[in-house]
Amino acid sequence: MHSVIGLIFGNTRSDILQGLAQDRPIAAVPFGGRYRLLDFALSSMVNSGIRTVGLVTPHHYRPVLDHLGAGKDFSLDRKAGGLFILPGAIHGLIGDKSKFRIKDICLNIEFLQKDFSENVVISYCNQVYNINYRDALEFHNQKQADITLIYKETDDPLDMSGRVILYIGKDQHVHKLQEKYEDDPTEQAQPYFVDMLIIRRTLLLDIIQGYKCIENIDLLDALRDNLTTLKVYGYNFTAYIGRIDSIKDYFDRNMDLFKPEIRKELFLSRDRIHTKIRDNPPTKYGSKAKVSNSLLASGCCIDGEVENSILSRGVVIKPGCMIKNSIIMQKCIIGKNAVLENVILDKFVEVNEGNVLKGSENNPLVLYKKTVV
Amino acid sequence: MHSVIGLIFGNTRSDILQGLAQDRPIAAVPFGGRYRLLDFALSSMVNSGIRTVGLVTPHHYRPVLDHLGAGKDFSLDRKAGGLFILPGAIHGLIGDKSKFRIKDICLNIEFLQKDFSENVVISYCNQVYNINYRDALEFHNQKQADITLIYKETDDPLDMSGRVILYIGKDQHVHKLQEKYEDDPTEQAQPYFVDMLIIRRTLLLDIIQGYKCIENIDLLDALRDNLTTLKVYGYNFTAYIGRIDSIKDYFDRNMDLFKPEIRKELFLSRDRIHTKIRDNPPTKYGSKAKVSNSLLASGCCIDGEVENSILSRGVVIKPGCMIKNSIIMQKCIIGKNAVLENVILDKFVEVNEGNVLKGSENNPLVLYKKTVV
Amino acid sequence: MLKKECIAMLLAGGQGSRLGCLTRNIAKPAVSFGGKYRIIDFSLSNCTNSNIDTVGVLTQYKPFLLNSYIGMGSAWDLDNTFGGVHILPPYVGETQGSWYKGTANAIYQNMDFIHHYNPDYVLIISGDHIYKMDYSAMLKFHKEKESEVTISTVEVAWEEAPRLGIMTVDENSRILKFTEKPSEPESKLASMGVYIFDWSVLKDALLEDEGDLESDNDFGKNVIPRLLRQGTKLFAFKFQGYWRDVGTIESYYDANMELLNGANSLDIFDPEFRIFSNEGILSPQFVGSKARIENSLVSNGCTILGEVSNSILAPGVYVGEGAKVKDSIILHHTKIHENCFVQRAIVGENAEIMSQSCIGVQAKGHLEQAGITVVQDHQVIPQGSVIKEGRNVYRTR
Amino acid sequence: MLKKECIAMLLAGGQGSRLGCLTRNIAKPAVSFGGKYRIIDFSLSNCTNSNIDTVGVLTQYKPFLLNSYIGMGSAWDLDNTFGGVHILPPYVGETQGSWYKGTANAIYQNMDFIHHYNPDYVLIISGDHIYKMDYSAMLKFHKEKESEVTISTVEVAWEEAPRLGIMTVDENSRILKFTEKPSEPESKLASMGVYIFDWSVLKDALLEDEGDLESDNDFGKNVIPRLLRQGTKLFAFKFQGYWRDVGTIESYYDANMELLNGANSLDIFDPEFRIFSNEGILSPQFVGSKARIENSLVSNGCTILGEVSNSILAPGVYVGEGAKVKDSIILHHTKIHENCFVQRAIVGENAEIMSQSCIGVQAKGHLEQAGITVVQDHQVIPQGSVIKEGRNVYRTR
Repeated sequence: MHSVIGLIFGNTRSDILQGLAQDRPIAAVPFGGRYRLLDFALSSMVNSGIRTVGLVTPHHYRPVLDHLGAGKDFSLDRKAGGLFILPGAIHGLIGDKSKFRIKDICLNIEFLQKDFSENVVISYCNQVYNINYRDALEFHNQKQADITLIYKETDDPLDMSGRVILYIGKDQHVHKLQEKYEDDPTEQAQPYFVDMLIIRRTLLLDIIQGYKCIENIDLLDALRDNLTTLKVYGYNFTAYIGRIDSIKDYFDRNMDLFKPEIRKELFLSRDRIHTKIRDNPPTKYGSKAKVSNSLLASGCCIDGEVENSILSRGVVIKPGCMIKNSIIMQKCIIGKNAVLENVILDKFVEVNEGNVLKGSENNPLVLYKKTVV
Repeated sequence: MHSVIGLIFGNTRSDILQGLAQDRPIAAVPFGGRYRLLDFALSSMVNSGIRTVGLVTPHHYRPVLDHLGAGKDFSLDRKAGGLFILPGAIHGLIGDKSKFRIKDICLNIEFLQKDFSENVVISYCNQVYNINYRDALEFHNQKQADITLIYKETDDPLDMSGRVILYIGKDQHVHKLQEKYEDDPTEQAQPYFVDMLIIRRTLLLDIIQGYKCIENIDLLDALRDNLTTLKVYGYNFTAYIGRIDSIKDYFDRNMDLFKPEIRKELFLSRDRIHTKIRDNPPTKYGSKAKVSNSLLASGCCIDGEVENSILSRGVVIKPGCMIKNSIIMQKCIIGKNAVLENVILDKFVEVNEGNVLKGSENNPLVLYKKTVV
Repeated sequence: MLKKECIAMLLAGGQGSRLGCLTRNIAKPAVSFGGKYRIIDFSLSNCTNSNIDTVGVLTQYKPFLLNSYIGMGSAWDLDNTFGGVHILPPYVGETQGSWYKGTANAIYQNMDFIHHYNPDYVLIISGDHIYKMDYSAMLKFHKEKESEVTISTVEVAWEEAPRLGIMTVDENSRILKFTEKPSEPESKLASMGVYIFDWSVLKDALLEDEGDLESDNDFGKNVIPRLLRQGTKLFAFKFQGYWRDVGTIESYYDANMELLNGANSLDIFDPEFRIFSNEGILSPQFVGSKARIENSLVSNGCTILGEVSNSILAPGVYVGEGAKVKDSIILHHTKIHENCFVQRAIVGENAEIMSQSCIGVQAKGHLEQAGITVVQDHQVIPQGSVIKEGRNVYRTR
Repeated sequence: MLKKECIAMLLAGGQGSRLGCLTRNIAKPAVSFGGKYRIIDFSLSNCTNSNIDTVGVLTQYKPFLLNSYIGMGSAWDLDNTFGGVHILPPYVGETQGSWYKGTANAIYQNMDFIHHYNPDYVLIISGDHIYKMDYSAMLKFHKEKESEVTISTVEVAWEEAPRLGIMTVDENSRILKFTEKPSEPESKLASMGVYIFDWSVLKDALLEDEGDLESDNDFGKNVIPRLLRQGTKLFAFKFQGYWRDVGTIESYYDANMELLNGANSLDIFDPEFRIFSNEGILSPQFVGSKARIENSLVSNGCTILGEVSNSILAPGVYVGEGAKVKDSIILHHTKIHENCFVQRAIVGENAEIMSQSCIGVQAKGHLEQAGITVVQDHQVIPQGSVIKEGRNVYRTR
């Protein structure tokens, strides 16, 4: 597996997550009580035996660096290979939907040039999953493919909105890529690209050379231009891939963790999702604690009621609280008798005694970092 | 010593070093065969027992990260404290001479707020030295100073150009700061500030709060404003402090390493200058090698003549070469019978067979990264 | 040559046989404590919090888990370029190998290690006590008193004294008398097994002790009393705070339970004196919709579907639906299946209690180990088993 | 439970007594080689380059330097969350401790460790050979041949054969006969001491060997011949490339010198098969204005003021003005002062040769160890000393 390196695009800043992605790139958005979104993309690569990973980071890179360090927690602090932080270009448009900008790779072309490996696995990081690329790489090698695009199949139009649809012929050959628009109804299952692909390293270098003069072009556009001359294949994944494209998605993907089969696939499989390890004591449940159907990180002190909620490390829930359907990030303090429902609290939020905060399931209430209410 | 944290400003991009600081911040400029300028500031802090260091980095941060990793080689990969990379603000003016911009600290104020320590040692990183702050910290504590400015005394006007002169009264109290201009002759030794200071952490936080709305103000300016109300002391260092403010400085400070007493102070003292360790084989001297008065890193292959020169790791000198008074950075290849004199070659330069490159002592010839001549 | 002011030697060699089946497969310092910790975390974190950056760890009993756990000490911020944590097993020299006999002999065999760092002072600690201590305060006391050997002491209850090293001191804290395990203790001032020696004094004392063929080579039994007889300046440093020897099943159980009762106990939540540990990667804990947890400590990676009260759960523990865990300590990765009932029990690591079992059922008559039931690590208890309180469940080989 | 396909067990326990005073204070695998390396770097780097990420290192002779040097294996990129490098010293079990007897006994005592990873294959290597090898090619051969035990072999000169394990194979590479140190060797095919076993086969073989009271518990002497007799499928993998056993002063000296002569030797400059090592922090080497260095390898931190030819200098070596070092190997941090003359010598670590001394002066008559002079580590040679060639200089205690 050492003939493969990884490349993760973590640099898009995004307005889709309201305040959650304001001071941090999407890669660094906290998820599931103790992870950040990046952990899923990075762990999947590491667990597939990839030992050299480049991470394209944005200008707001401190949260990412703080989380990764030298990659020690991901076994990526290595003399040969390891984790490379690749600063992306500064982009003007926050709302830009492009994911794999050639300009960003171009700035860091040495990372690709210095290596000896055959293939590059490229992934974006707004999705939650725990997959192993070994089989897909084997497929890629057997087909002697130039590019292998990873796809899933579904007939759920929600899953497909904004996705790229693949038209796949016999032998898994991809002959057309097409954007899926939201108002484009479908009645049958269609294969859609899940923002992960395998590409020959030298081909990627050629594409960058050829397209580097064009402002802001996406790798996928370059690929579409050359679809007839390249050997492009599709590989079908059946794994859970939870995409986060809106605050509603963010809330729902967190709530997905209460489904046993999804929790099992993400957290209890043979391959573990790595994350930064921070030393915290165990979580303390007081005599008035009443917790059900919830995920809690360590270091919390729980004295109230918690239901269908996700608590990050160091959260304090005082007696008399009622927390329901909420996501509470690290070190929030919820005062006595406070009531929270359908709420997302970013780090270090304090809710004073007796206050009531309620959002709706379709529109959860979001409180920004360090808010005191 | 755990009640002290460090803060290093490494973010100024500079045009003073011609091409050497073009793609890298001054902190990452290679020096002395195996170091980068940052190593001196950072090692001095680590050797003084400081275990939490914030490094203000510029947008061009890849060379810095590549060098530091998680700070492992500096014993700074720690659970409590450790190395924090602090992205600085994006500055428009490359030529700006400001060193300790309050805006840069302001962006990273959490670093200072989260800590429990009493004092902060602040340093800039365009100087080469190997010092221990313990005595200065002891002095600072004994005086119950708000701020201690580190100074040296000299009557050499070259050393003082562009420096800030301290007017020191009895008891080492500083009562005036004044810029030293180049055309300002002096006849007696004057104490000048060496861009290192110790400041109470809470005071620093107060200053930042007070001045944060002013664009681009320097900490030293803020200090000057409040000199009468603060307890500001001066502490005299006698150590070698080699400043690099021009390409001539850069060349001369490298050549200083051939003075035994300076080499001894920098490299053979009880406190070591740490740097990233890269595995290289020993340097191989062929049967035609003739090397004198030179510093060589490991992994070189030497078959020609080298005199008064500094060679970084992996440099290849083919037979018949004559290298004199030159600084050759990593992985340069010098072809047969080439002649180099008063030359600085950045990384990966290749000089073809028989070519002759000569600069002058006062104006060394600089070849940029990856040049082939 | 560089030198260190003070280095620590951590005695982690003992089996701790009074902990019964908890230490059949691992050394006592590696035994799980307080949910996510292992006993040695406390001594190592104390070193970190005292700015002691060089620690020799002397191991010889089943050291694999302990050695892997400690590694280079990076989990405790103790990995340094010069210094750091070093595991010191017994070894073969030019002639032949010899096992560590007493505590003093273990240090004697590693005098080369100490000499390498050539410190002014040597701190000797053991890896099997639960306490938070800033050793630098003790070192300061040692220097101020111009002491040659300083012993850290704690006041214990009269009934505990006969199990410990007890000393009598004068008004200046100088030690007048030291008796290991006195049948009739003269005071309640007990040694914590924490010593600071001037390195020169230690060196001579170890050489002399080694020459004494009658000696058991133990600090408390031999070295300290001999130094006292010889007029060496020994002082007692009075430690204020929580300290527990967890050498027996009962004391181990009690010290764990004290973590649940806040007062007078160890504050594991204190951000300024953190207890570090070497954690694996685990998901957040999941609490099911029928679960009920009260007055308990629960670690990462646990899945709780049943009821848990007054209990401490280590990382990765599973409690099935309908199961009840009460007043118990469940160690790493142990599974308790549906409808089990577990009371006043210590269940070892990676054990599995199949459904419908009852552990710690009330029994009559004399109860061993205060009625605490212990299940050995990796033990599988078959479905529907009934185990009476005070029993030990382990494999015979 | 996770499992590994193949783990390595690295035998690093021997004293290597034929290396004389080079191994009086450190184990052979920790001896300096080729300037900046230590002998064990080659085996550990081979593991890294073969994607083997779990290595048990068995040590028992003076292991302190070796253990500190290896640490968690991070210098060789071998530190992993699951796997990594583990030092395995002898230990005390429930009954009593036992030292490692033969090579097979050392593995036997750590069967628990292997069982923990439950691999399909176990690679057994030793820490005292100089070679670059991709073990994954050997593993592929093992699987293709459906072999149960595969021994890596190399062709040696006839005169070397009587010191080694020699085998006879059929046209399909199956081993027909194996003789340890045959007085009259039947072939030039020698064992490199590198074995791949099916774990199930190894387990049974070790248990059986342990039951045999006559056995020396050695792979070459006992285990392999017994397996052959029992009809187990043993195959010989033919290794192409440079391999040296550096078990004697002469072979150690020659292997070092071969690094200077390029052809047929080890390429330490190859970027695709790097030899890693655990380096300290040292400055670049300084070459003085009167210095002269030719055909030599010089490491970081050296200061060369005199003349050096055909020599290998480890990190931190000092050669004073007017000193001449010729055909010699100078180990870590050794100082050779003004006007010394050192020829055909191996000078141990941290030694100091005071000025005006001559080491390796021509002598008449029979020369010990091919005329190579050896100075022990930490030895100080007084000013003006004259030491004849072939002598060993060491302290008696």
